[in-house]
Amino acid sequence: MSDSTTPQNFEPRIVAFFCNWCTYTAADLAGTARMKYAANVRVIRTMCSGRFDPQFVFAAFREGADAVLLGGCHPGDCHYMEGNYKALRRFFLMRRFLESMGIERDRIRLEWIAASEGDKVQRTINDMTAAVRALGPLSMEKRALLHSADLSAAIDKPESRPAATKGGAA
Amino acid sequence: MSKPKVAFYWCAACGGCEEAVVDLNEAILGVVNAVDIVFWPVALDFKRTDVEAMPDKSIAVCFINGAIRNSEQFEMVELLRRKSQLVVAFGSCAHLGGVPGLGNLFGRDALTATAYHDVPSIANGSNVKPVEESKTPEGTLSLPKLWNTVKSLEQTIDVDYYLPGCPPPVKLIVGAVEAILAGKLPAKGATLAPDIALCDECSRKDTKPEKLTVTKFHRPHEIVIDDEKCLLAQGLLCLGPVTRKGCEGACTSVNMPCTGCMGPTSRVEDFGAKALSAIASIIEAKTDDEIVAVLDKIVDPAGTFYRYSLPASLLHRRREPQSEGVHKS
Amino acid sequence: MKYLYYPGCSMKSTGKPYEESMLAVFSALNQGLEELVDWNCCGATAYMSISELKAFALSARNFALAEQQAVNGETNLIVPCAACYLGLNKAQKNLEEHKDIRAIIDKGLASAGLSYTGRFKVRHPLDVLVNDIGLETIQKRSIRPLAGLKVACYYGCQLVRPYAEFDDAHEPMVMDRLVTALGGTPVPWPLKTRCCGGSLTGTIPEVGLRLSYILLREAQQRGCDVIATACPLCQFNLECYQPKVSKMYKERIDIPILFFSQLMGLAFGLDRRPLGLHRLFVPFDRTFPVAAAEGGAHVG
Amino acid sequence: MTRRISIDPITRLEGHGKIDIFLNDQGNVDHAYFQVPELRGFERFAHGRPSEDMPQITSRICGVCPTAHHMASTRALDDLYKVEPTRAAHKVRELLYSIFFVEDHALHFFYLGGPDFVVGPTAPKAERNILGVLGKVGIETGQKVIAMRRELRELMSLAMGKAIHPAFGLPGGISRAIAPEHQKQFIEVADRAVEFGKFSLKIFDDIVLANKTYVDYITSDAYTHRTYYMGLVDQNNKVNFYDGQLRVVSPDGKELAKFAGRDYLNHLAEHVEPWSYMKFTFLKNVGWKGFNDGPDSGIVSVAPLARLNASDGMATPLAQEAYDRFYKTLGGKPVHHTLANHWARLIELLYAAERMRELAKDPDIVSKDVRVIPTKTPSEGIGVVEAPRGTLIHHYKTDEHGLITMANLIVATQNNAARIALSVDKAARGVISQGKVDDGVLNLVEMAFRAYDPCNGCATHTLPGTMPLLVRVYDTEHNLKQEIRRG
Amino acid sequence: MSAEMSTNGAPKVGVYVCHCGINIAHTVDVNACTAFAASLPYVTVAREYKFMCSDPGQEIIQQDLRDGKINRVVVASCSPLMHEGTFRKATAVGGGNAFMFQMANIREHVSWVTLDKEMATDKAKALIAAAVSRVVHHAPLVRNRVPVHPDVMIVGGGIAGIHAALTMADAGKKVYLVEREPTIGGHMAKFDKTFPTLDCSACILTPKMSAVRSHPNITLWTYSEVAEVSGFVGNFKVKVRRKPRYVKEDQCVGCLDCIDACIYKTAKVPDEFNVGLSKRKPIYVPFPQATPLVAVIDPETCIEFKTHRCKKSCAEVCQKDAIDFTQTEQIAEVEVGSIILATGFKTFDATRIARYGYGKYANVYTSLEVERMVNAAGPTAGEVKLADGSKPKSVAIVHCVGSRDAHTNRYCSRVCCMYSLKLAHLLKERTEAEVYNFYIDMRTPGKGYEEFYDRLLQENVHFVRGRVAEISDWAMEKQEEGKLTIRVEDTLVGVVRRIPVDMVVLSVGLEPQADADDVRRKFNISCSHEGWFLERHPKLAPVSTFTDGVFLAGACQGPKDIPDSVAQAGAAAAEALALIDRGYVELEPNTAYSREELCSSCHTCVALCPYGAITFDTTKHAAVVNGALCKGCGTCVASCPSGALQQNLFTDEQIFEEIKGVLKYV
Repeated sequence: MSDSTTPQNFEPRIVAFFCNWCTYTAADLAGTARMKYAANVRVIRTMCSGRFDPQFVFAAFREGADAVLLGGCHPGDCHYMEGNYKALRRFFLMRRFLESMGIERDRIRLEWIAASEGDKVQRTINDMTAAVRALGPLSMEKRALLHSADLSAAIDKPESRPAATKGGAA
Repeated sequence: MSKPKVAFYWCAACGGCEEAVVDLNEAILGVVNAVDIVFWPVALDFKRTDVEAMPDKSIAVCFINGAIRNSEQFEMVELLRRKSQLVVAFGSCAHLGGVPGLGNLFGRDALTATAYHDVPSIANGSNVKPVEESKTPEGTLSLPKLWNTVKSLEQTIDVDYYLPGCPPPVKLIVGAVEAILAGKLPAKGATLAPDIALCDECSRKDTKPEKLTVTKFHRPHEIVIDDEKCLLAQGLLCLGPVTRKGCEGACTSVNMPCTGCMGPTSRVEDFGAKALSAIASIIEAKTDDEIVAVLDKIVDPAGTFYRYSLPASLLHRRREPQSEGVHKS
Repeated sequence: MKYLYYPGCSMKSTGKPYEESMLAVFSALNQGLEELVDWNCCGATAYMSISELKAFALSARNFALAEQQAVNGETNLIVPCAACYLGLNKAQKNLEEHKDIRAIIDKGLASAGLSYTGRFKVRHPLDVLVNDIGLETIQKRSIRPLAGLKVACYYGCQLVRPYAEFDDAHEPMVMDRLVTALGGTPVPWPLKTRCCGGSLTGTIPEVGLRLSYILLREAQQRGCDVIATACPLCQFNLECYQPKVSKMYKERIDIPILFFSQLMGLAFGLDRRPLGLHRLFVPFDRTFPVAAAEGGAHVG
Repeated sequence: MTRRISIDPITRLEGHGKIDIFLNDQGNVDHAYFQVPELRGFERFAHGRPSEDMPQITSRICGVCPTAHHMASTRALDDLYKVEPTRAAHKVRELLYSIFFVEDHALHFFYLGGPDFVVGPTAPKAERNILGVLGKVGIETGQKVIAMRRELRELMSLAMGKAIHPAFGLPGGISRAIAPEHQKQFIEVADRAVEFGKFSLKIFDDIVLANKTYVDYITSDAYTHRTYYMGLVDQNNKVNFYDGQLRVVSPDGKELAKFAGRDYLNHLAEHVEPWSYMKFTFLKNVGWKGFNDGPDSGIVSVAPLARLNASDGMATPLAQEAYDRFYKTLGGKPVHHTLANHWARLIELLYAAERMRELAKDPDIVSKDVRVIPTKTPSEGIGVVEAPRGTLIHHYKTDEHGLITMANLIVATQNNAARIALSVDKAARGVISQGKVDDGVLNLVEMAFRAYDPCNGCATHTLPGTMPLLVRVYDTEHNLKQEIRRG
Repeated sequence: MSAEMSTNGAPKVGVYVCHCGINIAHTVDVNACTAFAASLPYVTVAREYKFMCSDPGQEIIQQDLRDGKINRVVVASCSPLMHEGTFRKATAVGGGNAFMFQMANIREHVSWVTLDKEMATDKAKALIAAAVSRVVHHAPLVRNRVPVHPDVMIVGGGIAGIHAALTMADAGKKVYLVEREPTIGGHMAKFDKTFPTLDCSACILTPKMSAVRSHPNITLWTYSEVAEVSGFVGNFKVKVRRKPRYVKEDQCVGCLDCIDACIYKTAKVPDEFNVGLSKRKPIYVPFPQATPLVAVIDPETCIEFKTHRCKKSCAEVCQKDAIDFTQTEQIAEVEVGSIILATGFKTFDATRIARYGYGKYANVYTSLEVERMVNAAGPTAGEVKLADGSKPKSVAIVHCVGSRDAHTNRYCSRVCCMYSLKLAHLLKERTEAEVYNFYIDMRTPGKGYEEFYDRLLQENVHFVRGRVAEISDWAMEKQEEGKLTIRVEDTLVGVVRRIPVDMVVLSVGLEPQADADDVRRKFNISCSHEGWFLERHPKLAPVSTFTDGVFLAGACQGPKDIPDSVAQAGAAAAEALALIDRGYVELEPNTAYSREELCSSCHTCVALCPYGAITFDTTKHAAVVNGALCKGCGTCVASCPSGALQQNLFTDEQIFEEIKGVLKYV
């Protein structure tokens, strides 16, 4: 059990929210260019980073994500003029809150990635995966939320999570 | 036909919910006549063994207030769940974890360390702490097991309805009781309060600017507060937009911003996250520095946005330092 | 800003006048330079070509010493010798970019009770003079402007590439701007960074001398009074072989080769000896009158 | 071989308190322990919160006396920001605080504590509640009580936002002024409140004082402890709830100390036992000498009786009369009979009503001038008020942004905890011998601490109110021999 | 009806996993994914197929829909940006609602970017699970149609803009052509000849220019710039800033008397059109064939504007009283349905490569300067002269200046090789000098290009393969004295050569316009790294952008020669025409909507909408969303504190489900 927390073979699960016009397109570009990067990030597409609701980030943690990556257009480039500024404002407040909840800064990132920056997608995802791998699992999902049967057992020790080691079973 | 059996119970709470029932005033007499109160520790004199003796599901409805933060509370609510057809989570603490839920920012050991060691008036050289089992010359004394994590009621037992508020407004209590008596209850899991945010019934509603934006937040003690104007528009961190109505703006009526005790509407998963999103969105700032400057005036995001709902929030509690073997594969 | 000063071997030998004049000039600008205690070879010279790692280790030790000595929060290490400047920069780059190298070096330093964080920045005096102290200050201090002096500014091959960030690698200008500030006239010439012959003058003279000749002749043809340089080896090559060059190409080559710092000293009105001018093989004895203007105020 | 009697309300409702009585082989009481089994940890989770939120956060310590915490906290904020509230703000706060006292004391006498006397200690359990009270004093009196309480709480909601968990306290004043058109209502209700105070005392006269058995209860040795007493007094040493200095008198009635709340740490300390979450306050300068009374033990008592003992009288005429009569009847100061608290409480109710009337008529209470904006950088603040159940101290330290870095809360019941433990132990010893245990035990033991109106909600941030009981008697083999419930 | 049928009953999800040949299959275990999909809740059909986007592939889906086996579709294949449209259509054709569909991107986001097969397969499964649990919560939707305004705006009056304008105008559409300079013509107008045919640039361009001028459907706004763009495809509102030329365009007949009359007897101001090789007066026309042929006054240099004491001889001499010193900047606002950007390029600034001595040595020229020099209508009337007036005996043409260079621009500017050959030819022709070309590679793809290269070889122009190291004026040998010496490694021979010449031509590369970034922001489109406007798809949509209704023509999209620019201009025009002739656009239904009865009137959302689509209705006491104005960013939805606002296709529920799905299983 403990070795699965060692950076070598712990495979973090990172949920990414990308805006359709810049960052998602950039991720497609990275694909078209066959840039290889860590397989740990799973992208959820919204039309604009302005749609990013902090609830989504917390839900991702709650469902078992070890980190969350937010990607939008560079300031001034938003396809919808200013959605990314809203995202930025929420991000700053959210990150302060998450810190007070004991969640490390590296587990939540906001990156501006333009449609042409496929390489930045690659770089960002590799960096973040490495950083989160070093941090180890977050284990925030439904922790201590189990119902009566497990409750007495679940009170103090965080529950386990589905194996997320390399090639973790479905 | 016999009157429906009703029980009241309390867990980690302040007693305000009980007071709120007393605040039914004259109406309480009507209620007492309409139902058969089989269990109400604060006012009436029946005991747990009586409850244990009852057949399962023999209690028509059980109102439980308070958060769940120790083993005995848990045993008791499980018992009541077994005996009751309906369980109503009564008040913020049972509904969302309530103010005691702020304990989830720390955890048991921190709480006891402060209470029995850190505070300046403690004369506790030998660093004594209350323990579950303690030997005395005469024998062993026991205390209930204090949980590390505070929980809302629905995180420990199945809950049928929720009556929000700290404490629930008398009107809502009466409404709920009437609904139960008349058998006019909504679908299971419903919150027995209007499903619209507080602004809807706020006296300051019409003073809101068409476009609501904030350039600078103020803390209530920092400014003279206008008696009529929308508090958010005055730069006060009022959570009315996020919070269910039903209190008729009790706090805002005395110029104090809503702190969200009624919890979110049914469309919102996580009160704090939504509050955070809405508030951050309406600030007027663009550069990182400007944004940080404005937001820094929100000095305590966790305590402000999750004043009553941390245990019921998506993240539930502060993450503890990850020790060895925390993660099992 | 306070600086630590790393001389390196040349400044104590062939480059003596460079050190003398530079220190004189800096103190004339009220800029104290604290010499690095117990410094060692920068690692250039043979090391670099035989075992880079050893070269880096030597540099690293100097950095580590600097970090130890920096009690007043100094983070700048002034390195006048172009070769040292290159060597130290190269070492730092490698220590930053190659974890494996860094690991070995760290281990080595540790065994000597030293450690390297990389917080020191290698700075060339030209960079410091122009970017930190500023040409304005220097111009003000120039009470004896080098009026009418035509200078070929020679940077040499090592100073501005590949690591220097303070000037263009192909068309450096700092020295030109400095000379202008001193009241002199930098002559446009395209050989600023062309090789002076380096150590070839010792090993394959005909090649080395030819390279020197090109520089010297071109400077002379363009009517330069003096070549200003920032490298001890260049200065040595260009100055000491002039007789040989003249003989070899049957063409009279006679042009003083000064360190830029010596020119500064002259402009500042400092005495010749402290500037090491008496050590020149090709003498330079022009003097410059005190400027009429407010310059006089500075005398004494 | 010890036998154990477990008086364990937890079998009936959790989180109040629990009593374990150990008997020796002769079946006599070895020791009785009064335990409080829960902690919510406000003192810790206050850390990081904005100080201006404390009046609302700490009021959640107790929903029965939220106004007390709200007020103590607000006073602590005044001190934290070194701002003096405006005259109007000061008066409005005290007005509301007096209203709260009338209401809370009434609640206790008629709903919680009263039944013991009004209905009678030996009455059947089913009647020993407010409904029983109604039966005894007549429904219209009952409705009068309810109506009075309703009117008072309406005023509280009007001025403080909510009666349960008020919102209006701010450093340097209150968040909103009372509208002039409401003053009339305050005055009318105040007049009725004074009448109500007299009426309550009369009920006490008729039902309790007129009944020798009850008076014997009150004066019986089982309920007598010679401890120190503490309470807030004004400059004339008259009882005050909202303001003034803390005065401590010794068991023989001499002033031991008189100090500003700000100096509480020089005089008070808290003792911790491994078997209770309750902390036990004691007088530093006398010292903790275990659960014993007498001049050598630092145990100090608060709440109505203590306040009367610690003062030289009441600041209003009618209450002063009652005060004099009280001591005349019970044989001079100080009175050490725990059950005298009920009487003292009603005297305080009358005082609060009279004070309410004074303030309600004061033109200042509708002044708009209710705020002073703090300008100083906060660092430390202490607020002290008298809660219905006794002295209440809030002590905060903050960073320069006014975020709490330390919160120390010393609450009424905790000040009484040691004496309650004493009462329990003594009551047990008084009524249990040779292992004979009967119903009487339960009433008597329970009455021992119900008299304090102990609010364990306050004390441990669990629950307030009454202390239902159950006694289990085990034989030496720990077989359940006998089980009796209060009733 | 299709809508009903697709919602009837419990969700039945069909999952179709695509091999994409081996593009997906070679890294993702498609069978495993299909089996996994079959095990997911609500999934009634799970199939795999080689090419789901092929007709047979789509037919599989449609058949399952027709058989009632499924009422929701998930396709796991490439990016939705690639084929979402395809499969939505397929779903609709099969009788479902197009929006009961969700795509899992297991190619761009998985198979193409992952090495480890196991992890790739896991990731693919996760994405499929996400799509399934999301699509279960989809609701049928309909697209809104909005009409397309038939007018078009073309920005940039170079050859690309001109061609596009004429094409559209001839098709009967009203065109606004906006040009920043006082005349249209762009770079092409500066050239003497065009490669490889060597036909005269002016001869082929000027007729098109005057055609523009006289075309009834074209409104030509020169000396004007786009100030602001709002609206969306089919319905743009464009504000154009019309700079004052101080000469009334409608009055001036182009007699140019005013210029002669100017009190400046000799021209003093560097002539922009001649890239500084000649001088002009404060009142001038850029060149004789300028269109419109209307003088313009440059207030920077005009005495009247400087001193207000000029005797204004220009105004006196004008019989039409066209001179008007009081003119001010005007803002014209027009509505158009589509926009074509043809803003062109700028040439590389040669001073950035100091060692080539441009700006230091008088006889080092840029190619554009030489274009003017060899131009009969140019500053030297076509004569090639050195700074001292003499004819060069030897000329070096240095290729790839500012191209294919890590220090400047990595890309190939595509036109330099050919124009260098052209200049080599012209220089040889005009001077009989020795001409040297210094090149890295000769790049002559294109009709007749390679042949032209051959021809030059015949004209014994010298070709040296190697990037020039430096150009300097110092002499190592006698013959170098007084000359510019090219130092270069001849990589064919493998020696370093020093070649003294009289004149150097730097073949500067092409770069995006200096203000390209501001411009693309105005039009809300993206840029590539280098700053060229980004096309929607490099192959399949080369003239479209990510902003519907905005098209690209010419070098603003990347270096192009004249034929390519013209071809692309035609293509852009065709796209715009297609849009106009369809007459309407279908909007994505992903708009926000307000459940008005749940709105608490908190006003949070109103200020957040950049399009003013949200207003507060005081009678309803609710925020209302104007579906026509809403662009579907969802910002208001994320901010609505009580969840009264939602967004079609991106409801909270759908996204929460997607989050659950993406993490629940793998």
